[in-house]
Formats: sequence, structure tokens, C-alpha cells
Amino acid sequence: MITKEVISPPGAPNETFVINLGPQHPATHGVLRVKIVMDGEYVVRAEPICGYIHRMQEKMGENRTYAQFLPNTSRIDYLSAMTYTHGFVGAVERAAKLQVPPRAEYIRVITSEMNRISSHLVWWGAFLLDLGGFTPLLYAFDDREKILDLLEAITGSRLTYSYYRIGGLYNDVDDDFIKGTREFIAQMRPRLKMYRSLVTDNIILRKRLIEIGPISKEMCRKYGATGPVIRGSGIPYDVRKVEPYSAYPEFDFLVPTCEEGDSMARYLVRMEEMVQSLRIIEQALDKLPSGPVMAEKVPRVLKLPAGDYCYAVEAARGRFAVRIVSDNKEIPYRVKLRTPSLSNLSLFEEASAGMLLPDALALMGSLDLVIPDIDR
Amino acid sequence: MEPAPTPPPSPALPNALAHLPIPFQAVDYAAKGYHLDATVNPDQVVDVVSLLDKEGLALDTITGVDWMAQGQMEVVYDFFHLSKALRVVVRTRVPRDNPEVPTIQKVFPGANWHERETHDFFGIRFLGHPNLTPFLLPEDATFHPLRKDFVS
Amino acid sequence: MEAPPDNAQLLSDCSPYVKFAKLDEMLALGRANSLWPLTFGLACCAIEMMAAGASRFDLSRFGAEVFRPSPRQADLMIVAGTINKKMATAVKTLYDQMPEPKWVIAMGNCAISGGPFVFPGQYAVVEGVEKLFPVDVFIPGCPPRPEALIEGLLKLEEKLTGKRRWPVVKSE
Amino acid sequence: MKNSLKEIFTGFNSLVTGMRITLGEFFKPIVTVQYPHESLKMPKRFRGHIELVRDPETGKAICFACKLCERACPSDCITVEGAKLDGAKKKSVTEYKLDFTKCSLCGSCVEACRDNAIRYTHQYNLASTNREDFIMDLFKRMEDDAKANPMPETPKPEVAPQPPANEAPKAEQPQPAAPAQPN
Repeated sequence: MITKEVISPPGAPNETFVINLGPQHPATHGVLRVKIVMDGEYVVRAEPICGYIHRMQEKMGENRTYAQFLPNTSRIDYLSAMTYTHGFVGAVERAAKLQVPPRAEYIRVITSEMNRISSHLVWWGAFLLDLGGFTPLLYAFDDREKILDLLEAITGSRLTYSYYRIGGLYNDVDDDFIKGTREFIAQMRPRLKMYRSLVTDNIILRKRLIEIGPISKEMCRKYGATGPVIRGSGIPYDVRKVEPYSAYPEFDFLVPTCEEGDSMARYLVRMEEMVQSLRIIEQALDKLPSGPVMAEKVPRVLKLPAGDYCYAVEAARGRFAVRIVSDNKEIPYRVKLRTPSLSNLSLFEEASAGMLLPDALALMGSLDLVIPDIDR
Repeated sequence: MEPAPTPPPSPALPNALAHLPIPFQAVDYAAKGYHLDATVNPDQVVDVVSLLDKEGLALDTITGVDWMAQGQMEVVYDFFHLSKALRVVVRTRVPRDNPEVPTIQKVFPGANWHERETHDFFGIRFLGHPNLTPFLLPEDATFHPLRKDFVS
Repeated sequence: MEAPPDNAQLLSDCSPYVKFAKLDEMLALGRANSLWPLTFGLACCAIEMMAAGASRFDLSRFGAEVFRPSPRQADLMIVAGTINKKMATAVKTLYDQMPEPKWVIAMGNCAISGGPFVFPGQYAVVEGVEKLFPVDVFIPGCPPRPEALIEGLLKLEEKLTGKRRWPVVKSE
Repeated sequence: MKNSLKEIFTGFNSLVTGMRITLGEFFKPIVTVQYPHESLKMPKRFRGHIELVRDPETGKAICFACKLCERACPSDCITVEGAKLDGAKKKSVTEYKLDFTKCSLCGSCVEACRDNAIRYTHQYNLASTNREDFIMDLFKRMEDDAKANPMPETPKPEVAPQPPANEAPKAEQPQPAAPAQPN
């Protein structure tokens, strides 16, 4: 392995320079800007600069009713819009003490997990694009389109679904959706095997990822990193297991973890998560109860009792938590959105110090960032 | 890669941190979404957070709430446990015209960005913070949009 | 000796095999079918832009798949997402760096008018990319489907060449 | 030495695997939709911009300008005006403006409407060189439609949540439909 000592031995003159990555750069997946102090090819200090897509989501929470804020939740992290809506409606339902019918909870689980797969597929394609492989993107988007077709048929939209409602769902699913989802599961399993032999076992990928960008357990805890990042460091933290919500306790699934903590570990965790999501969807389809999809007696004008309420969900990137502070009006007093990408990226400065620049970008890709999720 | 055995979902533990000298109040998780709630003075924040750090809790988020009617700003620190269902909220209140809290950046380095964001939105100053510059707002921003009296 | 055929006759005789055009028209046709967009995703719409470039919708059928990371090599800017005030200067710089001739597509409601993020008293969002530089084609939607982006490219071709070579799709 | 030989072998193996998969994909059916020549069929629930629904009996708009949709809209993109016509009991709509450039297609308006007076269109490929095209006058649009075909077809019942039993077992996934009409 090439270490820093080989290129600039101790005692050599220390010459650093600054390069500016972004806000428009293909490797930053959007409008993240990173100011990097370099010593030759090595990163001395990489400071992410955020806010280039700050969209006032929390301010908007304070000037519209709970129902009117729902479309915004799909646009915080547009790749896993379902889970984010789930977090918000969950908080409101908890505060209003609404009982969501079991069928609605099951469909929420099914759609959230499908959304998680589609999100991981985008990450997979884009991450490999960062590393220099173009073809996987085409395979990933091909499979993703199947999920989007299914979700579009029931929600009417491809990306920003606004499908969940306070107290239930906007619409029930039909038999075609159930049939189509079963077909999709049957198609997806061999595709994941194909991904494994095409990409995961590829020696070039392994050389690019193994031992690159290790993140320790302690670092995850200190920075509050969650999702595949913390599971890639060997801590089996998953909101679905630790603080079970919705219908998740009724399903049998594993939380994949990897001890190594390097970029490959995070890669493997996400690949295994797709398998587990397929398992959850299959079980949910088998046990799907019948009944209504909307709670009875959802008030038309919703006022939450004063106080503050939290609700956390496991989004594709980690723990997404909503805190609503209410003062017994139609409009929330304060909406705080705790997003996983912000915490996951905040450790980048510490983790990337001393790495080669292309490895630092591999590390950044393995964190799976969605920039509007950081900036909100 | 072997998926690790998942931890069994442990029941809510209202007294899990009872041995700590922190004035915790147990909260009904089903109704509120967190287990323990403590209100402390601003100068106690660093000590309290250090104790929680030793217990192995992870930093969830830091945020503010502007209570304009009371003339106060509230700073809310959220923590979660990595294996137990245990969510802890620590709050502190500072006067609205001079909102100053010591930083917990030395205990939890991840607090850096959360504190910068809270400073952006509310103008709460975190004493001892190494780099309290605008984070989400433009570099030259001097306004604090989530204050209740903000007009653009 | 036979009289040489007149030009009009000659033209109509060989029209099935040879097309004559003015140089301008040929240039316009060439430009319209080899647009090189700037790799420039801002938000949600960028994912639909990626989907349009991927296998199912395949922008390369219209010669527009060469996404260039550098503005110096691009002649089409697809503004896909919300522009906020911190980003506005960067977007303007990118536009200025693109060589002439250049075109702009505003994809999605945020790029057209600020979209759902506009409310009275908002402090961060630029209300439409038109406030920064001229826009050629508008594609509404939140986000628009990939077909709409293709339709936008065809509209741009129509604008450049003055006619439409592709069939018009009426949605029911 | 042994390691590098092993790496060469694994590298060669990776190459062969990749080539084999590529070759396999080569013989699979094409996934690309040749868009302007053929197009996907939008699902029934597809959310395009909204339009006014006409009463199948009278041919007039159902909407009576109660402004529920205007109030439900999170982005203020709907403006409704109504007036009482001579001899009518209820108000009727006289102006319905939709600023589609602000719309987030969330569907709040359609859900807020108690009389199913608005519905989604299936306009999925809008694009124009003129921004004003998307500040739509839906009332005029409906009047034009009324002139073209005086009696509307029975509207599709796809607004309210309904149990799956009532749903017609029709293919809802977008599938390549018949080729589009060349212009």
C-alpha cells in the first residue's frame, strides 16, 4: 500500500494548497462544496460547505398546516420520499393519538421498503459512476424503473409521492400492485445475484474500497452517524429494531452489519439491506390484512395538544427524526427535521484526513449523500 | 459477511439513567416519542452532556425553539442509545435578548454543525465554538430566519 | 445535341436521394441533434434527468447523452432543481463560462418560478432561473417525467431548426 | 509472487464474468421506450395538472366556487371566482386560474373537493418555450372542451379512496401502448 511517507518523506518541505470541489462537481452528487487543503495528492483537511440548496423546509413548517406540509416531506430526501413522509405523519399521529388501521401500516411498510430498494439502487449506480464504472448505472436504473412503475400506479407520481396521509393513506392498493410486486421480487433476487458477480466480486472494486476510509464505532457515536454508515462499522443500530414503529415488529428480518468499517463494509451492508427489504415486502404481502386504509374520525381541522412530539424512522440513509412543537394551533410552532445525511457527512472532515483524494471521494460516495437532505 | 444477530427489543427503561445526578423526568414514550427529559441551567449543559457521553449515548441533534412570548430561547439536545430503546432530551433556556450557551463541541465533535445551524436559525451563540459562521445561510448572512419576529 | 435539363427539373429528379439545404439550416440541425448538456443536478429533478439519460428513456437517441462536467464543453444547461441565493452566483458563473451558442432548459417548477418553495416572506429561494439569465424552454412538473424532458429537447430542436422532425405525442 | 499471480487470475475471472453478463444482456429484449414514436400509458392515478370536471347531465361545470381547493393548496396556485347566475340557486364558477409553475402536484385540491369537481389530467409531457403557457385558465379550457364536444363522457371514478374490490381489474402499470399518431 502506498503511504504518505513514500511520496513525501518526513523532513521534506511542507507545501500545501487548496482545491475547491463543487458546488458543481459530478462527484458531489448535487451541490455540496468541499474545500480541501492538499499536500501533494493527500488530503490534509477537507471542509464541507453546505447550504447551496437550503430550501427553508423548517421555516415552511411554521407557516402552513400539518396537512399542507406533507408535500414538503417528499422533497427533503427525494430518493426515499416515502420514509420521510412516514416520519412526519407518524409524529402527527402520535400527537393526535390517531390509530392507523393495520392495512395502512402494512402498505406503508411495503412502499417504504420498495422505496428503500430504489434509493439504494440509485446510490449503487451513482457510487460506481464515481468510481469510474458507467454500466452499473444503466442496470440500476433499469431495475429502479420497475419499482417506480409500481409506485406510480398506486400513488400517481414517480418520485415525490405524497402518498401517506395523517391517519392512513391517500389511496388503497389494488390487486395489480400486489401481483406486480410479487413479480418484481421474483425478478429482483436473481438481479441482485448478478450485481454480486458483476460488481461486488470484481477485483477493481475491491481494490478501490477495501481498507479505504475506515470509520470507527466511536466516531459514529460521537457524530451521530446512522444507517448503513454505523452498521458498516459494526453497530447493529436500526430504528426499525431499536425503536420499532409501524408494523415492523411483525416481520422477521436481519440487520446486516460489517465489522470492518471501511467503504467496502458500507457497500456490502447496503447490498444486503436490499435482500432484507425484499424479505420484508414478501412477508407483508403474505400477511396483508384487509380493511380500511384511513383512520376513523380524522378531524378536518387538525390541532395538536400543546407540547413536543418526536418520531423517528429508519430512512434509506439512516435515522430520520421529526420533532413537532405545538402550541395548540392549526399550524405547528416549530418543526425540526433531524436528517441522517447531515450527521453522516459531519464526520467526513475527520475521516478523510490523510487520504488520497480519489479515496476521499470513494469515502464520500460510500456515505450516500443527498444534499437537500443536509441543507433542508 | 454474516448479518449480526439483532438485539432483542428491550422494554422502555425509565430509570436506566437514574444513577446520574441529572434531574430526569420519565416521559410516556408512546405519547411523546422519548423516554427521559431534563431541564438544566445553561452552565450545567457541558457536565450533563459529558455524563451522557460516558453512558454511551450518541448525539441525535441540537435545535432551538424561540419562545418569544416568554422572552426566552430554548436549546434542545437530543440523544439516543445505540442498542436500547432510550431517547433522552436535555433542554436549557436562555434569555432571548442575550442567548448564550457553552458549546458541547469538545464532548461530541458532531455537535459542531448542529450548533452552527442553530446559530444560523436562531442567533444563539455557542461560547467556545471554533467556527460559528453561517452554515446553511449565505456566508454574509446576518439574519436569523426561525426567530418568530423575523421578516425578510 | 440534347439541351441540358433545367435546374428545377434536376432538383425534383434527385430529391428522393439528395437533400439540399442552406448552411444555416444544416448547422442548426447539427446543433439541435448534438446538444451537450452540463452535468448539473440541483435537486429532485436531477434524478429524473438521470433517469432520462438511463436505459429506459435514453437521451442518446437525440444526441444529448454527452453530459459534460465542465461548462466549457457544454452548450446546454438543464437547470434541474431549486436555485437558492447562495447557489445563484455559482449558477450564473457556470452560465457565463459556457461558450456561445448556448441554451437553457428550466426543468421543473422550482427552476421556472421557485415552485412550491415560494411563500410570502421567503428568504432563500431565487424565484425562477429567468431572474439570472434567459431561458429557452420551460418544462413544468414536480418533477416532470423523463418524457417531458425529451419533449423539452424536441421543443429546443424546433426552436433551433424551425420545424419538428418528430411525431407529436398527445397525452390522453 | 503467489499473491500477484492469484490477483491476475481473479482479475481475469472478473473480466470474463463481466463479459459473460454483457453478452447475456445483449440477447435480452430492448428496454428503451422509443418515446416520440411510442409512449407509455399513464396509470389511472397519474397526477398531471388538474382540470374542471363537467357534469355529465348538464354539460356545465360541477364546481360552484366554494374555494376549498384554493384554501387547501399549500403553494397558493389556485384562484377561483364564482358568481350567482340569474335564476340559479347556487353559485357557479366563472374563473378558475391555475398557476402550474408553482404547483407541487400534491393533490390537496382534489382531495379537498367534496363534489369531485376537479380531477387530474394525464398531461405528462408538457414543455414550452413560453412560461405563460403554464398559467392556465382552466375555466376557458373547459369551455373550449364544451364547444368541441357538448356532452362529456362519464367521468372516471378515480378520486376517492376505495376498497380494492371496486377497482376494475385493469392493467395499471405503464406499458408501451400503441404507436403515437405521426403528425
